[in-house]
Amino acid sequence: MAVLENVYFPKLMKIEEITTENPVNDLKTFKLVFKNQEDSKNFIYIPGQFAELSQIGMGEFPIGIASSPTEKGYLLFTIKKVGSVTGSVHYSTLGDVIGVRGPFGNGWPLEKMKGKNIVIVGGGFAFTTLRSMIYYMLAPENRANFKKITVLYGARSAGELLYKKDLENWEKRNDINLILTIDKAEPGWTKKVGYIPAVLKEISPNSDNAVAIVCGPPVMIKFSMPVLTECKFPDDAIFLSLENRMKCGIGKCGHCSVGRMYVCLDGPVFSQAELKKLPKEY
Amino acid sequence: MNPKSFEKRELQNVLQILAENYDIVGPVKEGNVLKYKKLDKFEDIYLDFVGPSAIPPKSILFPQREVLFTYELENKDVKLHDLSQQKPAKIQVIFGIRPCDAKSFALLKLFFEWGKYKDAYYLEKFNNSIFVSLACNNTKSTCFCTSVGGDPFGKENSDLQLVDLGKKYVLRSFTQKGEAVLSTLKKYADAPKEDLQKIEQINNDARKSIKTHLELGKIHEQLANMWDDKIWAKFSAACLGCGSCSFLCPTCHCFDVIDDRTDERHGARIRVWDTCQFPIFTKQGSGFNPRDAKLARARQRIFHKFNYYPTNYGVLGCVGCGRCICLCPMNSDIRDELAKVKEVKTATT
Amino acid sequence: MNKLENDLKELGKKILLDKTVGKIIGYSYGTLAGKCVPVFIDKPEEAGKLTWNSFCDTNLARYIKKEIPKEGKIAIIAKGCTGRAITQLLIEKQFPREKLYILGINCAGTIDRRRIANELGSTEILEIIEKEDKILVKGTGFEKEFPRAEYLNYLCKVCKYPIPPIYDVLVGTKEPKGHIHDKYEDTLEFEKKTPDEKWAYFNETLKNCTRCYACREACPLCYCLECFCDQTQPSWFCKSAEHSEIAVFHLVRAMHLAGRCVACGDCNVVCPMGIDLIPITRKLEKIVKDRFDAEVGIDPSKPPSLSTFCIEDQEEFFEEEE
Amino acid sequence: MTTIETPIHITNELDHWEPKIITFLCNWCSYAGADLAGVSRIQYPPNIRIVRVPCSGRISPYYLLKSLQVGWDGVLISGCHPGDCHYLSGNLVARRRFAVLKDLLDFFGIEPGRVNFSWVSAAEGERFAKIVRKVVKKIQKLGPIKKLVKENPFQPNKCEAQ
Repeated sequence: MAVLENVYFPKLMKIEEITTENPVNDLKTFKLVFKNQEDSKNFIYIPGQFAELSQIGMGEFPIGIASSPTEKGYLLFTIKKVGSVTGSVHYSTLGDVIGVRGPFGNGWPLEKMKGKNIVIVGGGFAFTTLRSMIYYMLAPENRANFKKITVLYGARSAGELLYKKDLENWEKRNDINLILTIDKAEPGWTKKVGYIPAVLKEISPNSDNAVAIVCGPPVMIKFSMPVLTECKFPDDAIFLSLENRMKCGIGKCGHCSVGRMYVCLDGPVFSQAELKKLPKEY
Repeated sequence: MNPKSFEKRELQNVLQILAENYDIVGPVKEGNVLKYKKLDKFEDIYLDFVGPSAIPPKSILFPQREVLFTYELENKDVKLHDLSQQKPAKIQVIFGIRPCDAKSFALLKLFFEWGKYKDAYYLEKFNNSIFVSLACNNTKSTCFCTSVGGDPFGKENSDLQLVDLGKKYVLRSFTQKGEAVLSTLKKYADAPKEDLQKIEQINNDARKSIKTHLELGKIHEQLANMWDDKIWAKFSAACLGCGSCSFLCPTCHCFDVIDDRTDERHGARIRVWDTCQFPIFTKQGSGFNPRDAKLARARQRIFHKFNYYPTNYGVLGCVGCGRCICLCPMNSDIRDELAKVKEVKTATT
Repeated sequence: MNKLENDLKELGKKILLDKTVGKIIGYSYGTLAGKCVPVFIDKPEEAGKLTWNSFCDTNLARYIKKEIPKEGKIAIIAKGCTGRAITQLLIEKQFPREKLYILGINCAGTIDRRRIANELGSTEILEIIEKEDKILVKGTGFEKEFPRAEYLNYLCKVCKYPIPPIYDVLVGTKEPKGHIHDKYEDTLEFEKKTPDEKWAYFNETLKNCTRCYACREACPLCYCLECFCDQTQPSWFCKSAEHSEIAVFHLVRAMHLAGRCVACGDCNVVCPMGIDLIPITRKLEKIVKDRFDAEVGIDPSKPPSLSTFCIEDQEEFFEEEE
Repeated sequence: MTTIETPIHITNELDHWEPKIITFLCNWCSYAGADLAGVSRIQYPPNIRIVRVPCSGRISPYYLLKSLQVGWDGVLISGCHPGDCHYLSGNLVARRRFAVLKDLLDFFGIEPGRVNFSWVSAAEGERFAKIVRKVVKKIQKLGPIKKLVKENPFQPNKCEAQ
C-alpha cells in the first residue's frame, strides 16, 4: 500500500507584504507566497474556503482565505490579534515563514449562485471571505455568470472597514452596488450610518432570483436573518459561514462538530435551511 | 491453517518465535493499571485479566501524545521533518486485546479514513498491525458487548484469536495475515477436535454470563427526537466533567493539535487526546462556547456514539466494553442511561 | 449505621416538605457494588433515595457553587471533611452562608474500596455488605471479609474532625471519636528518601496519569473559572501527558491548594487510574501545620494561610552570605 | 511573549559544563543591589541571567517551574528584606509562598539547592555578589538539571505506548 499523504503537514509560505487594516492595529492583512512553486499549483481554492495557518512553534489556527482564486501567485489572510498564536503572527515581519494547510471547507456555493442576483451582507472583520467572493465575481472571466451584485458592508467605525483600497475601486464601478455603513456618525463620513440589520431593512433587497450570503458577528446574523426572511428570501437561498472552534480542519479532531456534521468538512458554509435542521451548537 | 494449541508455559516461547518477524505489543501491569505496551521482556505479559484493560489498546495506534512533525527554526527559515513517512521496520502484533477492543480498532479505522481526508498516522499503523484477540472466558458485570453486536469470542476484526483452555492456549486464525503468523508456529501441534469443541462450550458460557441485555434497536432514530429531553440534565447532574469516560473509551478519537516547544528553536507539533467532556473543548476564540452546559456535553457523548456514528457510518460507536462504567469516578452508567433513553420512547409513543 | 440513614431520610423529607430547603445534595446508591454517588433531591417523596454508609466518600461541597439557588436554601449532607471544605469556601466568600442548610453527620470514616479491589486482583466485586466492624465482599464464587477499621481510607484513619465545624443540624450523636494524635509518621517516613528516590517514586506513580483532571474536578476547593492548565494567554504549560508536564501539573495543583486543602482525599478516591495522591495531601497538611500553625477549614475567622503572613514566619531556607 | 526561553548553553572546546541560573530580582532592592555590585566592579560568576520583576510578590511558581522545565540549571530569587518592601508586605506574602514551593519541590525530589531565595537590599552589592558565588558553587556541584526537564521531541513518540 502506498504511503498516505500526511494531511497534518503544512506547506511553507513567506510573508511578502503586511497591511495594517485598522487604526487600533489589531487587524493585519498578510500577503503570502509559497516557498515552493509546486505547492502553489496544488493550492486550488474557491471563495469561502479556509486554511490552517501555522506559526511554527506557537500553534495553528483556521482562517478564511481573503484573496480570490483569480488573484494568482499569492494568498491573502486578514488576521485579528486574539490569542497567543495570532498575536505572535502579528509580530512577524516580512520574509518570515508561515505554514499553511488547505484549502479546507466547502466555500461559498458558486454553482447555486450562478445566474442569480447576489446580495452580500457582511459585518466587521468577517468580511474576509466575502472580499474573496466579490473579487471573484468581479473578475472579467466570471462577471457574466452573476447578475446584479449588491454588497452591504458595515463596521463599528470608518477605520474598522477592511480593504479600503478595494472598497474604493468597487465604488467606482457600475456593475456592483456597494453600500457601506458604520454604527455611529463620524466627521467626514458621507455614507450610511446605522446597524446592518436596519440598513438592510432600508434597502430591502429584491429576493427574485437572488441568493444572499451573510457573514458577520452573531448579533448581526441574529437580527439580519428576519429581515432577509421579510424580504422573502427562502431559507435555501440564504448562506452563512459558521465559526466553531476548529483544530485540524479535516474533520478528524472533533472540536467543530455540530450534530453529525463537522463545520470544517461539511461547512463552514451552510444554507439557512440546513442550519435549521442542525442542533443549536454553533 | 488449523488452529494450534500449546501449553501455557510455552507462551513465552511462542512470543519469542513471533518476535523474529514482528514487534510484539501486549498487556502489562504498571502499578495497578493494565495497559498495552511494546514488550521487551516477554515475562511481563499479563493475560489473566477479566474484562477490558484500564487503558484501552487504542493508545498503540492512537497514542495519547503523538508527534506529527518536528521543526527547527533557523533565523527566518523553518525546517519541518515529517514523521508519518517513516515506516516501522517490522509489522507489529498486538497481542491479547479483547474482542471488543479489536472491534474498536475497526471503528476507528472507519472514522479515520472517512471523508475526503485520510489520517495517515492511524491508518499506517493500522495497516502494519496484526490483531490477536484474547477471547473472554469470564466477563465482568459491566460488559455488554452482546447488546451492541459483539461477542466475548467475537472473530470479526481479529486476525487471530487466543483462547484460554485452562492448562493450554489455542491460537486460531481468521485472516490471511493471521495465517501468515500461524505458519511461523509450525513446530506446535494442531489443536485436537475436543479442544475446538471445548471452545464452543466456553463461548456459550461466556455469552450467557453477560447479564446486561439492551434492546438498542434503532436507537439513533429515537435519539433524534430527544435533543431537548429532560434526561440529559439528570445524567449529568453528578458528572465531574473529567475526561475519563472518553479518554479511556476505545472508540473516542477527538484530539487537540498543539505545538510543544523544547527550546526557542526546536519543538514538535503534537496531537494529544482531547475530549468533548471538557468545557473548553468547544470554547471559541471570542469566548463564546456553544456547548457550555454540562447536560449538553453528556448529550454529546451519547449522541456521538448512538446517533452520529450510526447516521454517518452505519454502525454503533460503542463496543460495550464497559470501561466508562468502571472508571467513572461518579459511577455514571452508560447501560443505565441507554435503558432510560429506551424508556423515554415508550413514554412518548 | 442504619439508624443514621433512617434519621437522614426522615429529616430530608421533613425539610423538603416544610420548604426549609428546595433541594438536598446527598448520597445515593450507584450501579456498582460499594459505590455511592451524589444525588440531588428536590421532591419529598424521593428523600427515601438518600443513603449514608461507609462508601459515601465523595466530598459534596464541590457541587454547592453550581447548585446554589437564587431564592431559598439548599441542603447538603456534610461529614467532617465536607464541613471543612464548606468552611473554607465560606472563608473564601464563594457563597453566602444563609443560602446553605448544613446537615452535619458524624462520620465514622469511609472504606478504601480501591485497596479491597486491588487485593482481590482481577476478580470482580459484585456485592459489598457492611456489617458492624466488617466489610463482606462477594463475587463470583467467593466471599471475603475485611476488617472495617483496617480498610478505612488512610485520611479517615488520621481524621480528627468527623463532625463538620459548622452545621445547622447534626444527625447522629455528637460523641467524639477517640483522640488522635497525628504525628505525620507517613510523611516523615517518606521524607527519609533521597531526592532521587523521591523523584523516582513520583515518576513511577504519576506515569499512569492521563490528565483527565478528575482530581481537579472533584476537589471542592478547585473552583477557578479557568484552570492554569487550560489557560492559553499565556500558555505556561503544555497539556500533553509527558512526564515533566504531569509532574508540573501535580506540583502546581498542590501549590494552589496549599493552605486551602482540607484533606478530604477526594482527589485520590476519584482518580480513574488509581494514582495515590495521599502523600501530597499529607505533605500539604504538614507544611501548613508546621510552618503556619494552621488547620484548614476549622476556624471561619482565619484567612487562608497563603493570603496572609506573620513577621515571624520561618525563613531558614533563605540564603545568607558565607 | 510571556514565556521563559531555554538557556543557551555555551560550551567551550573542553566541553566544560557551566550552570545557567535564572535570577528574578525585585525592582526596588535586589535589582538595585545587583546594579551596585556592577558599578562597584565587584566580581561575581557570569552564570546568572537577571529578570527584573516589580516585587518578589510578583513571582509566580510558574516562573520557577517553567524555568526548570526548559532546562535552566537553577533559580535564584531575591527581594527586599522583610519590612523594606516597597509595597509594604509583598515580600512577606511571597515568603510564605516560597516556603511552600520549596517544601514541595524537596518533597517531589528536586534537589535542594536548585531553587534559592535571598534578601538583598539596594545597598548590598557585596552581599549580592557573595550570594551569587555561593549559589553558583552549589549548583555546579549538583550538575546539569535532569529532573523536570521536558523530553526532547527529536526522539519522537517516546511516550507513545501508554
